[in-house]
Amino acid sequence: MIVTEPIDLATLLQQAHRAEAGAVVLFSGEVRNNHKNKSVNYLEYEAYIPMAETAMEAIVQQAIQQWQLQYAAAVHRIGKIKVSESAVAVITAHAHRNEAYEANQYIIERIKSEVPIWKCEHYTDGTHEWGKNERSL
Amino acid sequence: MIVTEPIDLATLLQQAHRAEAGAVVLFSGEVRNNHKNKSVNYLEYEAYIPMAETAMEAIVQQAIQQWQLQYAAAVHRIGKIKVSESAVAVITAHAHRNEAYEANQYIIERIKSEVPIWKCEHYTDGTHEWGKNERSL
Amino acid sequence: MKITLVTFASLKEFLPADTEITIEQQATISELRRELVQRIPAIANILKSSRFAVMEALVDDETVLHEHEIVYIIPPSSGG
Amino acid sequence: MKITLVTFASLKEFLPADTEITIEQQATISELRRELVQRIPAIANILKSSRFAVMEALVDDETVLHEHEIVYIIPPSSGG
Repeated sequence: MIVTEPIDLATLLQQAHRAEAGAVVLFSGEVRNNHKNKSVNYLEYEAYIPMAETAMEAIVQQAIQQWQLQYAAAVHRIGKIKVSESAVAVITAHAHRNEAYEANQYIIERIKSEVPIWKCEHYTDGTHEWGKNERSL
Repeated sequence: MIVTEPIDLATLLQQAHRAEAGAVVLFSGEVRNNHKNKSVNYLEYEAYIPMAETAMEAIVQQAIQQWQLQYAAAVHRIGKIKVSESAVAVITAHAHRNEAYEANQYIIERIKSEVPIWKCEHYTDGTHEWGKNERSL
Repeated sequence: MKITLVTFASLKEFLPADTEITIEQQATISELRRELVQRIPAIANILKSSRFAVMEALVDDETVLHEHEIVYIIPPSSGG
Repeated sequence: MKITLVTFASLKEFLPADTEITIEQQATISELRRELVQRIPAIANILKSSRFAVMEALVDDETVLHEHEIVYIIPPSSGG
């Protein structure tokens, strides 16, 4: 899911409890105040929304199948995001903890490398720079 | 920290945001409705509180040093805990996500194997069984 | 024929988000790539690692374009 | 001499949480283990994998016990 408002981690968590799940893992990717030794003012995210939503949902469904998760969800925020705010959140619930961690990491890795969402770092010195993904496509 | 009241995951999360941290990982270990094919009514946890608190704090501090975490905390609840409620929560914040996940898993593994806390499963058929740790000390 | 290009992220700094261009009838994605690099050499690298989409579906280099189509140019993801 | 044993978890079902027992003067943890197994053979296995603590610190098998000491018997953890 793509949202423009702040991500509400507490509500995400509330929705993830399942009677059959012994482990819930939440990942929150947050805006750091520094990047490559430059001081960050804020980030701005842009998405090709319809494809981004489809791609995120497909990744989540794939993880649910692969690990037999009780629950999984992913949310990415776009627009201006301030330092310490959450840009992306992934939540997974599984009977056992190793699977909950593993599936959670799988989802965030694939979101970062495949989903058409782009980050622009705005520095306190007034410059900006579009994010580059280390991995190629 | 050992608590007897429900663990407030939302507040734990709120305390974990750090301007230098790009990743926050929260693990919640929750009571499952089944164990070894038996239907679980509730769990009851007991601790040797002073040693458990000291041990948990030492594990958290060790993880902070080892991974250079921006923040870490662990809470275990004792007493009667109902299905889907959180029995233990671990939260870690780091500049980068791999370290946040790894340190989080490290903390929960050590809590489960070393901290003097014990679980008793109470089944819906009225029987109960004290938890056995698969690993020996 | 005329097609519309939709760009994102750093590509927008070279090619406005919504640009109409004229290319040969029956041009393929691969020919569109070449054409764009000729017009704006600075985007050669980004284009090389970009994917293209039409109607919310990724298309490959051999896909033939049609008049008035809207082509989305999707640079490497940098979300999360 | 008299010492007090504090037990937890499954051990409590064999030995009440707060039990006063009499053992020989200068007995060590290791002698206490043997004494307990003799009295309650059913706890031999749990005791084998249990740790002992006095004054919130773990103690080893050679530690000598003193009159009125409180000894905590800590079975393997099963938290989380």
